[in-house]
Amino acid sequence: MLVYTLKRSFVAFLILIVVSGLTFSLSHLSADPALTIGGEQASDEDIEAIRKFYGFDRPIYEQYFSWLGRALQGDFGESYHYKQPVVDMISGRIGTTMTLGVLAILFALIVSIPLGTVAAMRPNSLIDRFALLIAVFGQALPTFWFALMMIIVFGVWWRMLPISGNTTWAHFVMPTIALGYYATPALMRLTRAGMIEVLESDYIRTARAKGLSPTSILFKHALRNAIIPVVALAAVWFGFMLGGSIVIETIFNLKGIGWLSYDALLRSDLPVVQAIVLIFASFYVVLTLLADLLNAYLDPRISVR
Amino acid sequence: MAEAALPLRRQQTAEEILEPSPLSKLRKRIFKNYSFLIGAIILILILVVAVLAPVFEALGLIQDPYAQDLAKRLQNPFWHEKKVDPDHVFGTDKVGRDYLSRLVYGAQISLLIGFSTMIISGSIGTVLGVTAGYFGGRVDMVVNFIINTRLAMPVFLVAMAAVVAFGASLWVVILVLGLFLWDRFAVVMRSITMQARDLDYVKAARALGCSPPYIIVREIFPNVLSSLTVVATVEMANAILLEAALSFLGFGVQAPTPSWGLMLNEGREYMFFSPWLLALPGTCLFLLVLAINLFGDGLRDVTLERER
Amino acid sequence: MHLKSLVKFATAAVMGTMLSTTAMAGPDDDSLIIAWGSTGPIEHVDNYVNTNRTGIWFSRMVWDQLIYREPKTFEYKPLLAESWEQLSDTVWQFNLREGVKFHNGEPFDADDVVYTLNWISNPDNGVKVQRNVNWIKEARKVSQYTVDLEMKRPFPQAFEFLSGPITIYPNEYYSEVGPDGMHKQPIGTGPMKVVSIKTAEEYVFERNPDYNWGSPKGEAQVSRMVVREIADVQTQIAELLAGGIDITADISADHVDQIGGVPGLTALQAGTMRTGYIGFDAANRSGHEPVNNLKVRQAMAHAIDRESLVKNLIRGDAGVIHTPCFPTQFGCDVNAAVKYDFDPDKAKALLAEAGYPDGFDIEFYTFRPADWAEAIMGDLAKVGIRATLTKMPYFALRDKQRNEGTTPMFLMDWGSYSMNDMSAITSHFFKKGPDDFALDDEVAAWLETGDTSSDAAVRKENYAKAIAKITGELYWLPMFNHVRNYGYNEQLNFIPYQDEIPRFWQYGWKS
Amino acid sequence: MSKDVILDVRNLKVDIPVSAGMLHPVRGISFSVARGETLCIVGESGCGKSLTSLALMGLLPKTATRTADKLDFLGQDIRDLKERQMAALRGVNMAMIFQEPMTSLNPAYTIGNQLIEVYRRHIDPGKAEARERAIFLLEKVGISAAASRLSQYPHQLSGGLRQRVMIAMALMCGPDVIIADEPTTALDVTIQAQILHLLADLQKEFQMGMILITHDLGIVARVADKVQVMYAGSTVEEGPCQAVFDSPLHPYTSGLLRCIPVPGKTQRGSRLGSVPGIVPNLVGDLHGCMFRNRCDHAEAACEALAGDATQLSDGHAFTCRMTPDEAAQAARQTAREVA
Repeated sequence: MLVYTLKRSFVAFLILIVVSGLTFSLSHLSADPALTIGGEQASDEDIEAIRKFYGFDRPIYEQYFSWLGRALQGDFGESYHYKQPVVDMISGRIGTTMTLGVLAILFALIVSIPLGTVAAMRPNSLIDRFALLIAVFGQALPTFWFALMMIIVFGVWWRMLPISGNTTWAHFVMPTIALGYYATPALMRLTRAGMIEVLESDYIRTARAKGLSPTSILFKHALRNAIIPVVALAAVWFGFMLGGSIVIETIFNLKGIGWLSYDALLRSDLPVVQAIVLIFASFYVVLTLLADLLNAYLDPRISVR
Repeated sequence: MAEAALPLRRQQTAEEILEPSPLSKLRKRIFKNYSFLIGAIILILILVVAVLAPVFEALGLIQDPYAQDLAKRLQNPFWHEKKVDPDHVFGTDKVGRDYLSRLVYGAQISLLIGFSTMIISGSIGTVLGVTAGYFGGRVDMVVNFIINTRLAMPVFLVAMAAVVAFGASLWVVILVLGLFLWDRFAVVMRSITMQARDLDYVKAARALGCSPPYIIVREIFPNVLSSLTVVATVEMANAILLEAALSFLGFGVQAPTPSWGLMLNEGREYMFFSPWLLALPGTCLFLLVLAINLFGDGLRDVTLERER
Repeated sequence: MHLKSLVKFATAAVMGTMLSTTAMAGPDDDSLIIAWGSTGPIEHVDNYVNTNRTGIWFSRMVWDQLIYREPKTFEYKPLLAESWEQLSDTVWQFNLREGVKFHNGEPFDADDVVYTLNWISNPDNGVKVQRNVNWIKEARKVSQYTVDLEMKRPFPQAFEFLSGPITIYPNEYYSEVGPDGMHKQPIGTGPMKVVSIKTAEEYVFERNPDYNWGSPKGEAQVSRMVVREIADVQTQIAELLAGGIDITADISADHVDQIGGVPGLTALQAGTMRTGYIGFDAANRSGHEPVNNLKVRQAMAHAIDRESLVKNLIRGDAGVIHTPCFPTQFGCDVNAAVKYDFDPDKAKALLAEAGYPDGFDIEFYTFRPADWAEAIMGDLAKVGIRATLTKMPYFALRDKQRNEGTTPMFLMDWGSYSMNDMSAITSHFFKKGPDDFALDDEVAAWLETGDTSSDAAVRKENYAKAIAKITGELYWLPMFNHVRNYGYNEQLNFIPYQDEIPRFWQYGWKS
Repeated sequence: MSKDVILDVRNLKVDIPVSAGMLHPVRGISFSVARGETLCIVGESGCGKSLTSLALMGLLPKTATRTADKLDFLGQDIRDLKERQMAALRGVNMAMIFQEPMTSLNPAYTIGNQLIEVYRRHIDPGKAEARERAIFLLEKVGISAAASRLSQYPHQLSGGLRQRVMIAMALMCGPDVIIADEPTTALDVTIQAQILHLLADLQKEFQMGMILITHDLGIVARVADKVQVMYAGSTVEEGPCQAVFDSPLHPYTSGLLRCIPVPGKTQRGSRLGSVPGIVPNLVGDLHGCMFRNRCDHAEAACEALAGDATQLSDGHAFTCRMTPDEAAQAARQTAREVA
């Protein structure tokens, strides 16, 4: 188990290095950062001095490794535009994004697991078809469009929910639904498929042959096994969602790191973009790692592999 | 020995008599599969509209999607109770271009993006997946690493960064999406190739000393084709949605291209007062993606036997 | 029973969190909720660190300048300085107002002015927009309420800066906390006091009760003010419609009609001195052959129907502009400019003359709403010029221009930092600075003379020459002045200004 | 009935609707099991043995319907019992052992957990007593270090051990009847006999009724009191073990016994399935003898066979158009061919 964990962690680390390298080269293709830093008034000499100071005149791999070295120590540099440490900017904003992400994935799970389970228990029933309809619609509904429609209906027409900002929990209701709904189809399909498989499995038959109560069969024996892959997928989706929060945060004016990345891209503020890409990637990598470990815990067979 | 001992007087069993021919079985499964049917019908309709758009224009059914008329901007669609311009059934956009024509040509753009992205990402993913699945071992490890690296990248953010780096245009968007959306192809192709590799006739071909490319193309590829098609539909839908989201934030296709995503971006400005400018392209996008998804779902059910 | 009380408690808790907003929109609680931020948030509210336009709006609420420029007549009036006189070509003496207090109780006197001016003029302190302050040589205290300001050279635009970007800081407080402290808790003499700051999200102000010394800026009309940074204009409108905010200044011209039709709301267009232009790569850095040809540029100038553009898209009191500056600005002589009327036939003829009877392809760049560019492209298409549009974020586009120069044609604009002097725009773009893509030595020389002479007549003469050449050579095709569109609660007493600076503290509720 | 009959089944039928029509996998089976008695059901795959056992337990798939003229368990008619009432019988009074020990245990829980839960559900919710019983039974089924095994997960055990656990689990509440559905098919040949012997021994020890569904005719010969031969969903021959083995009458039975292990000659564990031909489709209206397409003695009359059994004196019965004498003659012929 320890060896497995260590091996997986090493691969995860390697992935982050490659991701950051790719982003670094990509973002340095886009614009001359010296011009961005210099601002509107910079003269050619200023620009040249900035270039020297930041080391933009060095080969890109050298720049990357010096960036990486600092990043590993938690120093992501300074925002070109706002002239503040990137770490401060992100740490001030990541809470909003995390809150949104966690709420959204919880929403997705709360909707998809019961729905998927009920659908699996009564395949081809009305509720199964309803669940399938939700899944098919959810997959085809552009998130941002759904978000706008909610704003029109619940924000403007009915004035039920606040539209923008993060002052209270009520502010998170619409963004949570908009973002969470996006993950619901995948999670629900997986719950349903897993549940159907598990309910037809031999050990459920055994449990029934033992005369266990339906509740015990469903919750103790079936759900736990069916939920293992759902948990893994939810972890992966959580990573995706953080990335998807860019649109949602922009629409609902939640000033999280999704919005920050959007704002930074508009300003070619490379250190911020790089740091956020790395953070999103880290989340994904760490979450998949955790999901695997959690799986190993929930499903004792896995760690043996 | 057994046959001599108990000579077989074989009748056709009921099962054999009842067993329909494979083709009629397929036909039956297709027509019993409503999602496949609905998906296919919508998809074909959109496809026909997209392909015939220039013909429609020539026939005068629709207009030039680029022809602007500032004096006739933001005209109401036909169902609006206020003043309606008979020349523009769905009204006009903010520079006075015919909205219906733009919606019709928008189908071309969306399908173009979906198809091209799917072709690019499908090629990359399939090559990676099949290679990994066929050779296994180190190769598989490397490919797996590449797949995981790709999955770790926040697609949307990196795509936005790439668009900023290379400038926004239709082909940049297609290329960027194509270079990012191959992961599912690779994952699925890898596992199916692994299964196919162990099939008896593939083993036989290997034992006969056939070259790997020959085996992959002749023996393995036919096996993975149906899954490939299913993944392709999913990724096509995905690409169309992502393009829309990118265009929506202004990091996608450039004006005046009649892309539905871009139309959503433009129409959004009027969402509270002229909601159709948002609702129409949104509905088109929704229908197209829905159709592709239904088609893909149905295709999976039709080609791969349901386990239940 | 237990369950019932639990449900009650939970409901109360949920309702509590939902309703615990700080202020309500509408006139009921003597508060004003403002939304701004479509061009990005103010990440640092210190006036000398900020470069954002909304930062200017913020600074006018919190701080005061020495001089007040009357926003309608552009006349200079006393503010923190009661009177002034010119001691020499390079020295001004200011007599300061007595009895003014900063928000933290620190009294205002010459020490504050001297400290502020000397601090900002020292390049080591890193004031972001050096052009605003780099003309100051030194400030000297003469008495407790008298200050001498020495300039490095004769600088005719000095009052534009002293009445604009240069705000006076409390010397004791600022020397102690510095820019970051000022960002956390801004202290000034202005009509609004800052209660709290949530960077890029929300600023809360309250009325400064000590602002009663007869400032021409006027006292605050509401007791409490909340500014919400909302990047997305549609979200701002949603909030306006839902009653979440009272006023926004970021909407588009089309919204003005629409919001105006909503009961309880009203909307207004106010022209600004922000000047839009099409820039051409006349210096041929992009290698685009046709655009390097004057006849082609003239053809394009005649092909574009600016009147229709203004009438249909910009609207309000916007108008076509023929000068590379805004006509109210000092030196901006409309008569000096070469004017191009809308004449597609002439455009076609010019194109044929230039050797492009069938038109040509060109890349067109902008960071503004695509519909403006699209309308322009539609006009160009009518004479055979096929333009393809690339819309980029402002900073990305500017970097591309400066760095690569691969932008043969671009629609951009400039707000002149709200300064009523054409040096704020024309000199920025045609004096061989980083944003000069025409690189005309003659024009640069005229502008330099105009910028540094203290003789108004000499300035006007040189500026007129520059205007004539810029428009004659068509380095720029000036387009129109922008309009700022405001949507607000109709109960609000709203006053628009041409310099793109809403004075929010002046807006109170109709009784 | 003189003996203490636990389970009495008359004319049990199972129908399952499928796309092609109605499937009749079990078509009128009758038997009874008494305390301490072992009934062996033999037949090819797909002949309805497993569905019969599931039908008894009330564990048929949702789409399947079960009908019977009589279905008495411990003197109680269980035909119309609700699921909840059936659940109360299962595990306590009737227990079942399945074919696939590898997948029949829940991978997510320790075997201790899975053993104890059935006892706690039915007998006593206390933990300690259940644990004691589990250890006792694990030792009983021949698992060493039983106490420490309780905390192991199924994947840590071999197939043979898992099946022993399954047996222990079935015995947890001391059932009156135990149904073992091919309990050794999935196991190594060497272990098969051990498990079957274990089952037989435990059955004697605990005086349970047992229904053993198996392929291993060798073990049938050793442990069965009664034998029931099933083909295509119905009984073709039944009777006391001795009688059926000594004088098989139905051509199908003799086909099966063709390869009965002769001591010293045939290996233990020989499979059935050496009867050529395939089992017919059981969809739709069925009539006549279903074995006729594979029978050496088939005639036109077979198509009209009503399906009534020919009873012999000692409870031995078979269903064929042939008279007992003709049948015995045919069977001897088959036996000679083999020899």
